[in-house]
Amino acid sequence: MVQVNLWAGLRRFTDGHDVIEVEARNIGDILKGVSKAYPALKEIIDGGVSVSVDGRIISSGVTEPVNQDSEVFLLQQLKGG
Amino acid sequence: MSNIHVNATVNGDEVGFLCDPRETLLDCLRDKLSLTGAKEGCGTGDCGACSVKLSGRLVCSCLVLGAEVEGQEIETIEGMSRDENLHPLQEKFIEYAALQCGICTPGILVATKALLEKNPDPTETEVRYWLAGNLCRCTGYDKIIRAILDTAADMREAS
Amino acid sequence: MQYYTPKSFSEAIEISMEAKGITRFLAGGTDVLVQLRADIVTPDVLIDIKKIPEVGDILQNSDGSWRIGAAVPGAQLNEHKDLKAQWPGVVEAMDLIGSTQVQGRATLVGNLCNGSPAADSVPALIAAGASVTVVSVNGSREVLVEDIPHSPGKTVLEKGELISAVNLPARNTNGGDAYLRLIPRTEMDIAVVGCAVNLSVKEGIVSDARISLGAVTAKVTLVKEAADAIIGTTLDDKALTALSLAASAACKPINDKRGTIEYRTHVAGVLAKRAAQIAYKRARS
Amino acid sequence: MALDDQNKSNFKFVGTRPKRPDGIDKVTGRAKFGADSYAAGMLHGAIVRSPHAHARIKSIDTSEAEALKGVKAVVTRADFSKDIKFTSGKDSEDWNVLENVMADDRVLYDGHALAAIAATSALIARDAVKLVKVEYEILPHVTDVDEAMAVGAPVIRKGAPDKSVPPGLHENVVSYYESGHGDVEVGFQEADLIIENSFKTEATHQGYIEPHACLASLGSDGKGELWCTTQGHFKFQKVCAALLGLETSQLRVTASEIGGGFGGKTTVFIEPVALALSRKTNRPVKIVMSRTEVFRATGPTASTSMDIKIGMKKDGTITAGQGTFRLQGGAFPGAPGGMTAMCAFAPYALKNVHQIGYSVMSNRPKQAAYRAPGSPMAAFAVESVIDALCKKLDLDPIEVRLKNASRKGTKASYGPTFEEIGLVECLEAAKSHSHYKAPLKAGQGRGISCGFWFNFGGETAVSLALSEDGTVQISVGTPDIGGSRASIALMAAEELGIPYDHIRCTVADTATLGYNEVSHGSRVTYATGLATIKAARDAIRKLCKRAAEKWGIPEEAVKWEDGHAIPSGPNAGDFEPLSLKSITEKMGKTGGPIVGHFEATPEGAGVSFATHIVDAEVDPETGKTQILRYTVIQDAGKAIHPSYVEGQFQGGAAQGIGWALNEEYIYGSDGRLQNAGFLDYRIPLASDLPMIDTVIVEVPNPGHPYGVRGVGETSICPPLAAIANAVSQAAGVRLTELPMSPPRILAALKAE
Repeated sequence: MVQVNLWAGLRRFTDGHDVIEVEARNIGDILKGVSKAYPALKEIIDGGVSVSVDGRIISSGVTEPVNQDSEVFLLQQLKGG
Repeated sequence: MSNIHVNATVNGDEVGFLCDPRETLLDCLRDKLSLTGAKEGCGTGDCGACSVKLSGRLVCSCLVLGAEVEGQEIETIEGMSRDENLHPLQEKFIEYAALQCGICTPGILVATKALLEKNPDPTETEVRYWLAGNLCRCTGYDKIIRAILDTAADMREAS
Repeated sequence: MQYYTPKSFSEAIEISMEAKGITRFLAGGTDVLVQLRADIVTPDVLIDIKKIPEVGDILQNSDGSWRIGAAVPGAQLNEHKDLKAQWPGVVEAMDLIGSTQVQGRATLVGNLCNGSPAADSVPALIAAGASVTVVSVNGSREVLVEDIPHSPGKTVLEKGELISAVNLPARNTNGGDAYLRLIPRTEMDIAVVGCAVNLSVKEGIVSDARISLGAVTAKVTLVKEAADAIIGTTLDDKALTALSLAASAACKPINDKRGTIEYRTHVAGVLAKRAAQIAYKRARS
Repeated sequence: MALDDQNKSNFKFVGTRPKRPDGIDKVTGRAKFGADSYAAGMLHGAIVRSPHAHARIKSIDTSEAEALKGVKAVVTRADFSKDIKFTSGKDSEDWNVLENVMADDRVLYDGHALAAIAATSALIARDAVKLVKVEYEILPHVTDVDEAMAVGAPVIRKGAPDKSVPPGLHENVVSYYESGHGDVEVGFQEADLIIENSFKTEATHQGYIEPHACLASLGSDGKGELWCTTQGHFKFQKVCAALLGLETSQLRVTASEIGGGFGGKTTVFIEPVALALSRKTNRPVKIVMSRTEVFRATGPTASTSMDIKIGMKKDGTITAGQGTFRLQGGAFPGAPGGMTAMCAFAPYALKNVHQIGYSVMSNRPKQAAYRAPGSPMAAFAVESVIDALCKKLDLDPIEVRLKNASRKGTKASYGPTFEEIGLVECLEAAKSHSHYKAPLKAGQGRGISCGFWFNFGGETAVSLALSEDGTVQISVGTPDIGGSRASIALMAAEELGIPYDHIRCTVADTATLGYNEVSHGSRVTYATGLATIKAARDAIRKLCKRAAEKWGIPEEAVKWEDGHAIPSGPNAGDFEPLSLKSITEKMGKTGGPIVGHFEATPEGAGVSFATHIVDAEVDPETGKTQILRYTVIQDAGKAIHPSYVEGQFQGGAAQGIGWALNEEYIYGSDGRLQNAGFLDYRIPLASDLPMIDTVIVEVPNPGHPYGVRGVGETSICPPLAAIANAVSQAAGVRLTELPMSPPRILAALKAE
């Protein structure tokens, strides 16, 4: 199981949890897992999020592998100027 | 009023074109003589990207009507290099990375050539104030000023 | 838009008398063409005076006074050694307008006829006591520059009238003039405040002074109280303080995108002090 | 695609300063920018724009305009796709873009497009626009971010807020972000000194000297060509196709040279309009924006209103940092509230941090990215408060930043743990720099600030074709906005072992390569560079295969060194090395053309930190500021072409100087923009600035074979704060609103 850290603004949708556990081997699994666990988050995730895995920010790829002990954070989608 | 027929000399070549009285020299150079080196950055004389020399004077070609240049001499960026060798300023700008996007470069080169013809040994401040009307948004001017001062030194040595 | 290139002032006058709709004379064009492009003013008739003989000349008359043709660009003034030596304030004021490129076209007459209260050369011309030659079907007459502005964007000139030259008086040997302006950058801006000082000095005492402010009143005028504050003084601190208070008192500025009323009023005093000191130094050198 | 197998550190070509491939075209005026293209039978387009900040369109009467000789067609919203539906939040981006390109029933800001005309000349098109009669019903408007959030403010778009917005907020708040860790209240208890302050920054424009321009040709068969100045022609292809109801593949987009973008040319404005006019007239249509249109109706950055509270111990340790960031981004979702909040405290390792970001709508043009969108404003607020704390506690500003600096293993304020980062190295370099030790005169001040921006990969497709004469052509899909064609060719030279001059990098059109993400996010040298290295290695594998076949030995027994295939392992020394040219000369006979490819979404971008030092002087009598000295110190990971890295440092600093001192969008109470031109929108001049010194710090990014970090954007983050700190010290009063124009500084001095 992977520990997925959420930003505080999402606490409203997860009964106050900052961290949720998800069955996942890659980022795609994480996003599907989070949406399944808390359907209210689906729209925000579909609106675009980035995921940080062990300090590296994955802007959009879903095939990136994730280890069970990876540090995983959901982040607002990164764009640039 | 119908179009006005204008005869002039551009970079030493005789040219003739028809223009509406409201069309600027910049419009005529670009759209009638296909000399697109002069650029329109503002159309109001605030950015200098359209700089040309008109009868020896450095001007913004967007602040001159096509009709006004009857019988006059115009020098544009396209006339700055002779045959295949570039003007020393053109060489140095590439060498010093004194340009990035390059939209302001023709205007700055034409303006700087006019400066060095008038004052072959300008100080940094004199170069900066001479070019106050040539806006650049990419470089912060540093490498442009260094390239100009270095070229001026080379040209003084060579002359 | 119809474009004409008269070969004489009389021909120019004739065209402008018969012109229907919006009529503009064209010298440098650095205001006319900007307003044309921005759809502020699209002339129906545009009369280019640059083909008229002598409009491009700078002449010094035998009595030392100067006659500057209506189409003389700022760059040409700046290159004229004697004129610049005698009237540095007037030449500086013109040279500050816009860029090197604008200076290749912009003229004193154009700057005056555009009618902007923030014009740079007009305060300097007024402080210098300059006049202009106005030509019309009734011949020509001399008008002091301070009598030309009417209100923002308007002069007193009537249909069929135009200016053929600017006349600067002879510079007395113990005189000096200066022009300063406040702009947020170092170049290229419209004056938030402008101030011109022209004075004469006898044995360190200011014997005569004319002071004019830009961008702080509906039209550029002479500020008599400011001049009186320094006439008869050695421009000491007391006089300078009185000068800056008088200058600020004469201000009736507006709040706009370039400056506030308080700011313009305060800075007018600061510039008056600084310009007076420069003019004083020039008068004594 | 995890980290690359081996990271190089000793380089032959990378790190040198060769001439840029587009140099001669640009210095001779031959380079073709957006407005420099023409086509037979071409018409000229002009756009009808609203003079009102907010109004309902009751009627558009184009009869008089259409009667004008030379007018060929008029388009309105009806000429665009009807399949694009409005939904809440940013995932209705196509609808937002369409609504911004051409208004439907309401105009939402001064300059909003509502119709367009094609005519036989630019003059006739402009005259015709003035003959279009539009009947408006004026609606109430709001342009200030705080007013737009207040009770009773006019609603810009019902139903726009996305799911992130908590209940109870005004409907103009369309997105909400909150993050942080620890407990700031506990942290504030531990502090010896707490400083709280509020800050505001006005909207600014990227200020590129080249206005938007395009030439479009679209047939009724749905096949089209678009030539335009853009930071991302693949995205323009996708979006234009959607807005006009075309299949993406039927529209080919070619990127011209781009005269500056800085984030403002990452989205479409006039391109769909030109395509629509071309389809309606069956003739090519050229549209070139005027400078006034660029200011009124393209994508300035957001304006902000921010509150910061920081607690610090006497020894300089920051015990707690809290920030609230309110950003308005025009009449559409998209203001980077979240990004601003994420960047605010990123340079600092904090036990207790909490940040909130609001994205708000108002009656202003749709914001677009401007070089690290959100980060410069956050740095202005946070670094100003840190500076104030240092002054009060009499601590050295660099020492305090060093004490609290993020480093490898630091838990970032926005959540994840940092990998290798170079902030400490930048601060150390600043501390030891001669600028930091130089004496100051009276009336002068010195300001320090740190800055941070992300970096990311994004879709990238590159092809690297070898020629029979042994030279190499690289086709990339990322417009060159920072000198990337040179740095890409340098990386290829490093891999292939042939000189830079034998390699040409070209920005190819959308029909040549797979999809490429826009040139933004400082990603080009990172992502396209990495892709080029991979494509070169792909080509090298194919070259080695040809050599192996020629020598009759297994492929694995051939390695590539200094531009030659060399037999190795058991076969070492058996054959003379084969140069690239000797292999490609006969490639037609030995298996056909050799082309290296790379198509993927590289991940593993590394962030870039910076520290700036600024000296400024303030004239106490007029409030006017002069920048005396400027030094940029930034971590590039690995500088591929140092001159162009320096150019990014200097350019970002110069834009920051303009933003801090003079640049702002000025709206009247009528909601109209008052300074839509370079006269009163004052960008820095050559005569305003000193030389800008640069120091390139190189802490390699493990996520790139050569250690590259994207540098293009961070350079604009520190200046706002560094200049504010310098000016506040010089003037002796803390300035909290940008720009710090002379009237504002004088008012602050008088209020002292």
